[in-house]
Amino acid sequence: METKLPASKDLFLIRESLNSTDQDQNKSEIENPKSKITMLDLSVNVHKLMLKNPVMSASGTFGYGIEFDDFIDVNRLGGILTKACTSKNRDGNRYPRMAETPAGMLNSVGLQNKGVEYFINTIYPKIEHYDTHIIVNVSDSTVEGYMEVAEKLNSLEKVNGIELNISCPNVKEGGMAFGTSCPMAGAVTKAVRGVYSKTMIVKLSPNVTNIAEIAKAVEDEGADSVSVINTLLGMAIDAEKRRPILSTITGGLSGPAIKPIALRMVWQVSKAVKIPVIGLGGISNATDAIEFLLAGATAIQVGTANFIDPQVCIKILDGIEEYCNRHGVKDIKELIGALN
Amino acid sequence: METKLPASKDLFLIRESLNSTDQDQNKSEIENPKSKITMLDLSVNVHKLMLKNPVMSASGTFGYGIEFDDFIDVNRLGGILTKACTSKNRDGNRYPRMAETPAGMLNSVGLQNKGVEYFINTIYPKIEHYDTHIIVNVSDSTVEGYMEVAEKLNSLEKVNGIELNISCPNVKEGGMAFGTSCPMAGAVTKAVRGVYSKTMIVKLSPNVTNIAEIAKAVEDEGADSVSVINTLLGMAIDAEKRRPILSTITGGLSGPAIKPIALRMVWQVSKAVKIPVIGLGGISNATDAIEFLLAGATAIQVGTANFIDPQVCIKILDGIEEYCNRHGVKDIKELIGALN
Amino acid sequence: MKKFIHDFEVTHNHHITDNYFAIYLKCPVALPQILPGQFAEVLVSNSTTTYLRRPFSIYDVDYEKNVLSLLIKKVGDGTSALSKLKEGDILNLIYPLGNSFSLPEGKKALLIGGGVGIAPMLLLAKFLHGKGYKPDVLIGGRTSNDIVEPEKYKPFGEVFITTDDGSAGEKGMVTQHSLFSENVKEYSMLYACGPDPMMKAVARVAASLEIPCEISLENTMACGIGACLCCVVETVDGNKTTCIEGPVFDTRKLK
Amino acid sequence: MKKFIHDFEVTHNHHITDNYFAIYLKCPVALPQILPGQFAEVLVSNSTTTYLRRPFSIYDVDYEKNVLSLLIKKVGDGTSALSKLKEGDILNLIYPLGNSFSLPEGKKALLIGGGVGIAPMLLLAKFLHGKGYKPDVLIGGRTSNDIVEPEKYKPFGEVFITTDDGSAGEKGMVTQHSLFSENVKEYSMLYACGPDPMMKAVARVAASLEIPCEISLENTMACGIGACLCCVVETVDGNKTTCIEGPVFDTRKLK
Ligand SMILES: Cc1cc2nc3c(=O)[nH]c(=O)nc-3n(C[C@H](O)[C@H](O)[C@H](O)COP(=O)(O)OP(=O)(O)OC[C@H]3O[C@@H](n4cnc5c(N)ncnc54)[C@H](O)[C@@H]3O)c2cc1C
Ligand SMILES: Cc1cc2nc3c(=O)[nH]c(=O)nc-3n(C[C@H](O)[C@H](O)[C@H](O)COP(=O)(O)OP(=O)(O)OC[C@H]3O[C@@H](n4cnc5c(N)ncnc54)[C@H](O)[C@@H]3O)c2cc1C
Ligand SMILES: Cc1cc2nc3c(=O)[nH]c(=O)nc-3n(C[C@H](O)[C@H](O)[C@H](O)COP(=O)(O)O)c2cc1C
Ligand SMILES: Cc1cc2nc3c(=O)[nH]c(=O)nc-3n(C[C@H](O)[C@H](O)[C@H](O)COP(=O)(O)O)c2cc1C
Ligand code: FES
Ligand code: FES
Repeated sequence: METKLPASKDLFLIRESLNSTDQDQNKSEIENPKSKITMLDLSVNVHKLMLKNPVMSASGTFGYGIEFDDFIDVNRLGGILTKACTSKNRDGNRYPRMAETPAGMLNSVGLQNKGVEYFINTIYPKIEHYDTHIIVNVSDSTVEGYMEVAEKLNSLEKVNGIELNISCPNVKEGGMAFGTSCPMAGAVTKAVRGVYSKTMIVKLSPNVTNIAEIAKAVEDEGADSVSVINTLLGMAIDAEKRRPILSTITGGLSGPAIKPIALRMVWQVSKAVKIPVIGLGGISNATDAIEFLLAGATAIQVGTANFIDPQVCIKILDGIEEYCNRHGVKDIKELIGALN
Repeated sequence: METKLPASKDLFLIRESLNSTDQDQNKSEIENPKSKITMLDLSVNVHKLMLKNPVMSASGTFGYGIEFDDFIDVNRLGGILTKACTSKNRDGNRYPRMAETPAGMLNSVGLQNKGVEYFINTIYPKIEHYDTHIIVNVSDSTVEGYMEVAEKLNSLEKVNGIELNISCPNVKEGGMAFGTSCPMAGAVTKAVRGVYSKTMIVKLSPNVTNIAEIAKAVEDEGADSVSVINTLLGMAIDAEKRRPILSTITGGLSGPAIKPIALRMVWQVSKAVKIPVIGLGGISNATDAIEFLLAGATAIQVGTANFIDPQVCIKILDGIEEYCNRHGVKDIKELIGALN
Repeated sequence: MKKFIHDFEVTHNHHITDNYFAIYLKCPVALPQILPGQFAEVLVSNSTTTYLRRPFSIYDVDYEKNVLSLLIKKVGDGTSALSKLKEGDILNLIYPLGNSFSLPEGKKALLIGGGVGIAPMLLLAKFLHGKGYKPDVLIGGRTSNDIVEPEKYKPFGEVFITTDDGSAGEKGMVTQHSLFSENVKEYSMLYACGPDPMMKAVARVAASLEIPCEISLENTMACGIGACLCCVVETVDGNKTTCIEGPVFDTRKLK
Repeated sequence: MKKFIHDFEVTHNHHITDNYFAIYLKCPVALPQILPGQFAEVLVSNSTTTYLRRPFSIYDVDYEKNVLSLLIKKVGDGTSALSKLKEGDILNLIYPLGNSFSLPEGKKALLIGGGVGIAPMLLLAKFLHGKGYKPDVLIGGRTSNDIVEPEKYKPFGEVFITTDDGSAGEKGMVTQHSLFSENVKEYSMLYACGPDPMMKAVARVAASLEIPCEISLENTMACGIGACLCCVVETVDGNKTTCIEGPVFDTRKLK
């Protein structure tokens, strides 16, 4: 009989099935999680924005926050990304604008909003009381349009950052086109940088061969941070009616379905740039959020999951605290990019 | 009281909720579906390959067909795409090679196979009895490797087509790189065309900014057809262990999650090229298959769904027949690209 | 109106016919007031293929028992999964959502429901009756199998029925019912919910008779709370969200 | 061996402890022969977050009643959803999958299960006992709560227990049980299934004592039928699929 096996070496690749049990045990070790929370630093910095925690709501999925007041204390969030703001009023695309897909959805809202003036005069007064960062998602079809919006927002006291949406797949002109080529992404970033002095985040499109290159292009032109990712271009067909479901034929895919792609892109981008990366795409629970931090994100945004559970942002925040306590993490920043 | 509404015009955009009922009614109208089936032509042509029906199994998800003999009559399929065949033996990547994701999975098998000689001498004799098209998925890391495999397969009597996999995200050299640039995709297509005289399908990568351009590049260099799509590059992380789940960190995303993206790409490619497009990505039932045909695919492949239900290919085939009968379609070719 | 999110307990899942069922749900706290026409967004947690919540009109409310019910037609995976729920199962609802039907000017009103579109009419009939109005209820369906629980409306008003095939009530579409040839002018409001062609037909009749008409739309929804802007309908005053500014709309305002 | 795909009916879902349950499944046709160590790929259709099938060892088989059972530990969404199945529910299985344990050379064999890793040992004990062998069964767990249904093995052999905290049986890991200091050399085979560190420890002991050892691996699987090549394990003879060429492997062959 042979006995060649050295006792010290890993003998074989087998399931490490004790993990879940380890986890259970750790859980029971935390007698009083609340007492530990006070020792936990959840704050993160996205350029000059000091977020009280890394959990923000994603643009277009959280209204202006007000829509969620019945369900959660919006002030607990690290930040709110408002729905898109453009230079002029936009009606958006025609109905139907939505199609459900496996573990996700397609939308083609098309930047419906009443324009930057309306935002400043009518919406801003209703939300400036929030004790959280309000970051306005800036979209348009022309470089001049982006500049106009950014310039006008620059003076709003409670808006200390904008997110340049160069990745919207749902508008005919501009939108995603800006986000799919390095020169164009660089050009719009540079132009807006010229008129906007506070924190400028650029939201990248995943519909590209090499997202790290685009990230570097916008970093070079003055972006303070990048959001990764916007929606993936998709399509849905009604087989019975033999026609596309969306009025625009194609739309943007979001939700858990895209999480593996988003996670990969956050990982690639965070290795390629020095500015902080904000991760999003399918985040639905605290474990997802932790995965994005580990992949290299400094903060995260929750989008489509808000539709399934309007309290999900708070649950994610609580879950992150619980994870940190369970893992002995004292400062959330320890987790950023901390893959073994 | 105002009465401005013209009686003839569509008054408003509302749910057309009668559809499902219409459908039920149609169903009951078919007294004897079997009798109608004889009148239905399900055959499609992919270049010189005449497929008895458009349902094929996707490479890497169906073994060599043999694995499914216990569950279905493999001969009923339009074709079988074998697992990848390379010039030399490949062990593939280390375990773990798989991670479940929302409505999908990541794999990083990495082209494990015993090489083209082994395929010809050992596997081919076991599968040549099949009364369906055997299409060999050809992969490698160098243009010479692709050429070697294709050349050797050219003389196999029962293999009347190959699928050039220029889109595998799971090998360090070659693989996906060939599929993400027009010059490289064109070059490998041209080289293999030089040594392979039967039907040559090129399988495209979805990890690109403009898949239609790549499709045109390979069409120009002699591809007889394109398969759209291979897997999307994704990543999974184990938050508890703080490490990537796959040994290769990233892997290929497949399953229902990617269906909307695949459908969009099939639609874009089929408008851009003249050669037949084979659609795949998340197809799990007959409705999905019909959607791909409507988007412009001449035939379809079923991949990951085989893992959930090893009988799914046959169910899809039966479901397509049922759909055609219900919709009065006499020839499946009527449905190709037939979006209203 | 304040919106709530609660885990309801299924007290009864009443299978009315093969395709229709009414699900009775007990609220863990005192139910807030629910207006006729309002709906709930339901989380379907027992279907592998249903991701988004599903909107359903609130069919009936029993404030004493703290129970509300939904009347549902099986049309796809989500509704099929809901049909399988049993007593004691938990269902998460966001509610009450949307606006509501408005009061008619005169005493008499006609409530028209096509198929499962009848769902919001029960609460409306009850409500109008309670306020001293005289609601008539006209239920249309393809066959007698689509005339669901017509007896429920009897305590609140007179019930009329049409079916496409004449298997129950008068034969034909709702707008072909004899009510429309006779005393239809007595109604000071038409309320309708049902398939698109039916609502269009009712709106057309209302317009030609100059009777105000409110319909309840069933646009596809992602959030139900005004956050996604997916459910919009074009009106003379621009795009409106069906979930917040609807689902009830005055047909004269719709484009 | 021919593989089957069948819709089984749940006859009983036995909740043994908070974390462990045994689910009894009636086959619609006569059960094919099932060998100890084989497993089934189970379709979880009542969880929104479970996409792939889940592999479970076949715990027990009753050919007369045409019922097989699975012993399952709740570790995630799939197993939690399975724990909720009730009598009459349907569960789709692909089975019987994989190879099986081989027969020992001598009469005595030691069957070691850690936690839910005990699952394949019941059929093995029954099988060996039926063929005239003398199986001893050693069950290890973290606490007494992880020693699941030890009485089941009694009819087929002697049962020994260890727990990490000493709450049942001897305190310590399975390889620290007094069996290993005493008559372990009498065993002509060690069989083990359980957590990675446990199987490694058993394999090490087996190697040092020159006793053959077979373990059942639980590599993650996508297909279970040899089609995807995701479940490979490195052996001295190259990569092997755990689902076809395993799950049972001779530890001397593993790298
Ligand atoms: C405000 C509102 C109130 C509603 N009230 C009720 C009610 O009281 N009772 C009831 O049974 N149903 C009601 N509905 C419709 C109900 O929401 C859908 O039938 C349900 O979401 C279908 O889910 P499913 O998963 O079973 O079907 P799916 O698989 O999602 O769809 C099945 C088929 O129905 C079509 N479909 C589903 N929902 C819609 C929609 N909203 N618009 C257009 N087509 C659709 C799909 O295109 C598909 O053809 C209401 C909808 C709204 C918006
Ligand atoms: C051949 C074989 C036989 C098995 N027999 C049994 C059995 O008899 N009884 C039993 O309870 N379990 C058995 N298992 C393990 C069982 O398949 C998993 O526990 C189950 O798939 C978990 O599903 P889930 O959705 O609940 O957990 P998930 O949500 O998928 O996972 C929960 C946690 O467990 C981990 N995990 C789950 N499955 C595996 C795995 N296979 N390898 C490594 N980590 C994993 C995940 O990484 C995660 O941390 C067997 C596995 C195999 C391969
Ligand atoms: C209905 C809807 C509307 C959206 N509108 C915007 C928008 O106006 N601007 C923007 O930058 N992103 C918009 N997005 C994209 C999201 O902010 C987010 O990038 C994307 O949905 C991926 O994240 P998720 O999977 O968590 O939803 C929208 C997404 C959805 C679903
Ligand atoms: C486990 C696995 C192995 C695969 N191996 C190959 C391969 O060898 N060659 C190839 O061209 N595609 C391979 N693919 C990709 C599939 O053929 C298919 O393009 C992809 O999975 C999308 O289709 P699906 O969503 O229907 O699975 C593999 C996919 C999976 C899941
Ligand atoms: S459904 Fe989201 S705004 Fe109405
Ligand atoms: S699980 Fe697919 S080959 Fe083993």
